[in-house]
Amino acid sequence: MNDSLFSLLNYGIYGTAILVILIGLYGALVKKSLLKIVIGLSVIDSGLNFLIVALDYYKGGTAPIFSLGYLNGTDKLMVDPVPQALVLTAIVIGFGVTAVALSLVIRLYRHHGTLNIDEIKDLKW
Amino acid sequence: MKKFIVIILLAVLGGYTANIFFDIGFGEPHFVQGVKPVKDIYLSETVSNLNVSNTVTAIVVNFRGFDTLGEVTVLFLAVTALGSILYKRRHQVGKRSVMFSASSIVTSGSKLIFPAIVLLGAYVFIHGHLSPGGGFQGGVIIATGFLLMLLAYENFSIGHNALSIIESLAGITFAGVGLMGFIGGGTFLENFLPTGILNNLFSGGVIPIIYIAVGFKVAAELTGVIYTVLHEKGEVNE
Amino acid sequence: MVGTPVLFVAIPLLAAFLIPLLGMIWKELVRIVPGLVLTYLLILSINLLNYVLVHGPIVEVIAGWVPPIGINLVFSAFSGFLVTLIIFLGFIVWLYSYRFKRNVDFEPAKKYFLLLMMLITGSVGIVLTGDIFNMFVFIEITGISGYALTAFYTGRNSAEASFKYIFLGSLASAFLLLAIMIIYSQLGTLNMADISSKIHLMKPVYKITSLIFFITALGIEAEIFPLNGWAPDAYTEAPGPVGAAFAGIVVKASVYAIIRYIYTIFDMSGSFDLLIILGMITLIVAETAAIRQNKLKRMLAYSSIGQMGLVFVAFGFGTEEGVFAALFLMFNHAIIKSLLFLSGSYLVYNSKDKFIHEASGMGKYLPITSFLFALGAFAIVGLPPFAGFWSKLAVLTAAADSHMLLIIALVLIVSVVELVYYLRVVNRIYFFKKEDHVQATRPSYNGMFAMLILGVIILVIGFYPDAITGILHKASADLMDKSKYIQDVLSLNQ
Amino acid sequence: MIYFILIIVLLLLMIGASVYAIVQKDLLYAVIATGIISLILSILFYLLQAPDVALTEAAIGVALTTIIFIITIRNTVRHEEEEDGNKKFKSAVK
Repeated sequence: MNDSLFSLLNYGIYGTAILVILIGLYGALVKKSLLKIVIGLSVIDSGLNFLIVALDYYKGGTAPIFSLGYLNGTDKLMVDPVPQALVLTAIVIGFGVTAVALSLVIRLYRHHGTLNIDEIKDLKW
Repeated sequence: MKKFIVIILLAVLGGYTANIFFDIGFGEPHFVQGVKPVKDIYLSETVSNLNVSNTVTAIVVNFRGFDTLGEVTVLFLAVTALGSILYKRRHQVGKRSVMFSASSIVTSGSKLIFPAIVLLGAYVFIHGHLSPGGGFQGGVIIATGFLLMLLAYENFSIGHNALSIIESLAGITFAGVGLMGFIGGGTFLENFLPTGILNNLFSGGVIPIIYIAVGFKVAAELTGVIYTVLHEKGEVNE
Repeated sequence: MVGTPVLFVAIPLLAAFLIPLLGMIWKELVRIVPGLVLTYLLILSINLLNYVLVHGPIVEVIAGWVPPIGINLVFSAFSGFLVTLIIFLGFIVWLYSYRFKRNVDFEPAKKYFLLLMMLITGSVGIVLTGDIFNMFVFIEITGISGYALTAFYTGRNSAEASFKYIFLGSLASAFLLLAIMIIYSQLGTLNMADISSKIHLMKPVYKITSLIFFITALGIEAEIFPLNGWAPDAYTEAPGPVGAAFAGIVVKASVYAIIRYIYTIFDMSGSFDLLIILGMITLIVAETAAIRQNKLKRMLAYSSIGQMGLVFVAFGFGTEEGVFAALFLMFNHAIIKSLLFLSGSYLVYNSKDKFIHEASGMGKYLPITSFLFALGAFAIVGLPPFAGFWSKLAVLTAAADSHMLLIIALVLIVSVVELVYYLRVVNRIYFFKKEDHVQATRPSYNGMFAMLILGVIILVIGFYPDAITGILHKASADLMDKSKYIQDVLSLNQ
Repeated sequence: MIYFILIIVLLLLMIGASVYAIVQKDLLYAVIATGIISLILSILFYLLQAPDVALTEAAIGVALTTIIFIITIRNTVRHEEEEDGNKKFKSAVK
């Protein structure tokens, strides 16, 4: 892969990640359905995880695993393992939060019989 | 009207953030000059000190093991929170409220695949320190196996007590191994066992032990999440 | 030394994993064990605080890796003071709710005590940790416990309040991760002391962006004005003791996080002014909202937000007197606001909507509770012989030293506003006739005991403020000395 | 070169899937679109040399998150802004 294409990837990858975050934010802020809001939050999480993992990459780097083949080889550049470890944590935490949010959606539906926030709004914002 | 305001705000925020990340750059070293990033230490210490092949595992379990303890707690709390939020006084456990009717092809196919999935999950978390994967990944894979069985069979059930016992025991193992580090080395979560030879199954000291405990815990917790949600009655209250 | 700081996190976690097993043996254990854990931690924290005040901070290393590599915990005079305060309040809340949930079944009771313990542990972790990503994990622990506790009662509004909280909480964690990654992408480290020693190498754009993201994210939990939409609903809908726990524990931990970022990590000129502006807006908006409320807990919630605004203003002076005043305010707010929530929830115990007028005439039926509520109300307004007076005086002195006359005027005006709305409630309690449809419920003995402890502390601090000022002075000196913090943590590396 | 085209195609697909997830009124399709985002994401993680994260994302994002969303939809309603008379009637009775 030559350099000019690679620099295009700079814009492509970060741009996509941030666009996905923005699309999720838009969904979470504008949509009326509770489930759609949770979907928006989950999309934000996806974009964010992509953004973080994109920070780990070094051109020509390999996965940070010292297998036997790697130890015998000559190529010694590895990608940054720290963002990967952080994203691992973030994904699992995001799943926990999503599960709790969905259980709240179920309970709100149980009480109100609708998912539309305009009909639910009993409390002032 | 609200939509336009939101779109303009998001465009400003997105443009600003994107500008920053374009500046950081993709695929090139982005740390400022004269800084020694911790990742170099992690990469060198993983092989030389811990005898673990997978650096991500070493970071997750040992260097930043405290995060993982917290993360496992988050999942544990999520299960507890789910149970507390969806609690009803007359809780009819055992009767599934959400059914997905499955044909015989699906049921017999699931029966065939299920042991393979569990085995794969176990493999992934036992070899967490050697190959990609580990406790989280293996635990999640096992949970998907149980998910498959729960979807395919209407009367497939898991003892709720058994799940919570596995969860508790795995958690106690993690925290207990951490506290044993005090005796063995003087700090919490210290790797006090001999680390063995690189790329052997029995290597890495306490790392495989903790990751296996994490695997059991994650599997039990995620199965618990699905189980709780599946048994939720979807009717509107009077 | 009798223990190490990591026990503040490890012991509750171990207990949390044990509680489901213990509950299978004897059901009462799920209520007792959290109390035992909190008692032990309270003793431990007082011991460690005594040690730290004499010998200097304890820096604990985890997994045997010295700071820039591994995670470290810092128990200094500042963080130790907050940890002791948080655990003390946690103990009080546990004591209060020991029989509060008596009528509830076993399963919810187990979950309630487990989540309450983890709420406290998460907040303690936020205060103790010396690593920004670890702080994120603890914020999530606190958050999830908070969401679940808010939705604990299966009334219809509690789930909605909790949904608002979880919505803002998710956005907060997204911003927090972004800020953490911007810092990591520049400095290659996640340790606070290490970042603090290298922050001058970062480009200003990155610094400003990450600081703004941090404040946005943490401001949601710390109830800074435009981001506190969740707080009044959550305080209103959560069980009474949980409201006290939010006001006394979660908010304190989040304020600590913001202060740590601004004082220790970022060396930005202008961030102190930002704190003052944010604090003033929060103060004005919250107090004007509080005076319009007709529900007791909502009023207390807005009052709590306003107090946090005042804390931010005091931190924004950037001087040692300012920090002292802010810490004194935090201490008083934690004690007094908890007392108000705890006693207030008995005043409107049986009413569904918790209106203020439903508490009228309770002075005759619940004499001690009403007296404690009135005590708390007078103390938080800052009437002379009570604890709140000394902290407001400290704020005024600090403002005068920094030549901020506008703030002095503002604080005085706000005190008058507070006096109006608190006196309105106290007046109703003592001089109005009880409404017929409302029934008074006597507090349980343990609840009464918990409130009495808080009341005694308010009186003691009121008549003898020196009991606490010594520790506060040391804590504020500890926060101001940034280079010592860096050196304490990074010296382990040599 | 082939990697480059693959990555660009995946990125475009991901944007498309996320727009679809937000715009689609039928929540079931929207949820499946989020599952597709996770699937693409896990391939991208693999291409970015993060196999651990790819495994986690594939298992959690594709399987578990999607299924709890689907169970929630089974428990609640399938369509956004549903104008179902029956539902309206139920809430009016209550």
